[in-house]
Amino acid sequence: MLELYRGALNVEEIINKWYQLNNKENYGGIINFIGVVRDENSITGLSFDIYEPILIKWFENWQIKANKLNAKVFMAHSIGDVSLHQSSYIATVASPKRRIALNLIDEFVEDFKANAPIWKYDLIDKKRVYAKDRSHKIKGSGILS
Amino acid sequence: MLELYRGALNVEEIINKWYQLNNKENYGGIINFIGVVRDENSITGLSFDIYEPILIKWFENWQIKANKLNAKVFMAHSIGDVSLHQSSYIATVASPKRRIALNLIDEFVEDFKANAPIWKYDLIDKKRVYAKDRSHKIKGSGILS
Amino acid sequence: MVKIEFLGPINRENIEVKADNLNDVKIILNQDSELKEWLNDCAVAVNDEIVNNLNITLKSGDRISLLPPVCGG
Amino acid sequence: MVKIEFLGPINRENIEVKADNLNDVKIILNQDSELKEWLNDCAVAVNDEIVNNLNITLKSGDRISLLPPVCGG
Repeated sequence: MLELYRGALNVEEIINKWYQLNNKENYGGIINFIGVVRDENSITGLSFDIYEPILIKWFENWQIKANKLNAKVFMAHSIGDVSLHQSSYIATVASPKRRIALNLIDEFVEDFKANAPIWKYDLIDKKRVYAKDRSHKIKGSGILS
Repeated sequence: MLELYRGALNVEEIINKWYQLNNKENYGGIINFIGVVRDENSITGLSFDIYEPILIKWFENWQIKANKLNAKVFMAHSIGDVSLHQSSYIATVASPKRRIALNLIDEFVEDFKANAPIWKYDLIDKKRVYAKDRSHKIKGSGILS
Repeated sequence: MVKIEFLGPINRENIEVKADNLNDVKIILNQDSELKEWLNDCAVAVNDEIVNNLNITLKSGDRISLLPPVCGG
Repeated sequence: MVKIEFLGPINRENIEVKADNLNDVKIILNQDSELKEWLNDCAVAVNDEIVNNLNITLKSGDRISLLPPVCGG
């Protein structure tokens, strides 16, 4: 399940909804990663652009990979502005086995950071400043240069 | 924070309470591991004994270890009987950094499984059957044999 | 004609160009000095599939997307 | 006298024995054939600190705990 929201995520609602789905399906280990906007670098928040068609494909490939391990992945992300101390990102994995859940959450979050087509901007003086220094080139970048 | 409850955990309440604590403290990555009782081996549930004095020391050592990384650990566990599809165990880490949070949840949950003084019983025909096959000898076991 | 879209912070309107393959696209985009700075950092998708080399034949109506460095979460 | 407690599934009442060190405890517990079966699998704590060897002097009132294999979660 991939859910995109305008603005900050309602963490309680999303986490609890997914937990209700997962505990009934006999998963033994459920892990939530919650990303929260930190107060740093004098920002007033973050802002996000998402290219949905490629994000959806990226996520579907992950769901196939998880299903082969009898597991599931879930993700929620914000579009647009998110204030300090609010959440912009939740990733959840559910698996019958603890060890598989721990491996999957790590790989899923790291691959998300490296390859999901989402662009981050710092909000400074009400302007969006592309967070270039913290951004990662997608695999295969540079073929047109 | 270490919380022990008689019977199943109220997952929503615990997760949401800890999330409220953590997002205000400028943690960027918060990870919850939720352990749920699976319907398997014809059990009607699980049951737990805990030896609190050593569990508290084990947990305090982990809190010191996490603090050195500017992180925090939280844990909730059930004492006594927990039915199928209910939660008996929640571990949470909060860290400014994603990578540290992912490492910590893995190490914390694995060390918990290996060394926390908690004993598990299958509930079968209303009897408690020690889950010996799934249990792990604590480091240093056997010195009296 | 193929459509080229510039995603995220590149902040440019889509354009339509005549190109038979990705190498043609490369030549066209390198003529724009402002765009040229982005090319080394951008991944490329054809009809929403990310591609890893230039040996891709294009047909009219294909959609090429440039994806600058990402940072979700 | 020192107190010995049997945790979790060992399911035995605490006992008090006379012992100057952990080796004395070892000799005493090995005399009970039912307990003997647990000893290879059990960790040992003295006053709630897990110990890794028998070179521990005991004083009157010390509390020794036997911890069988664990499985939290």
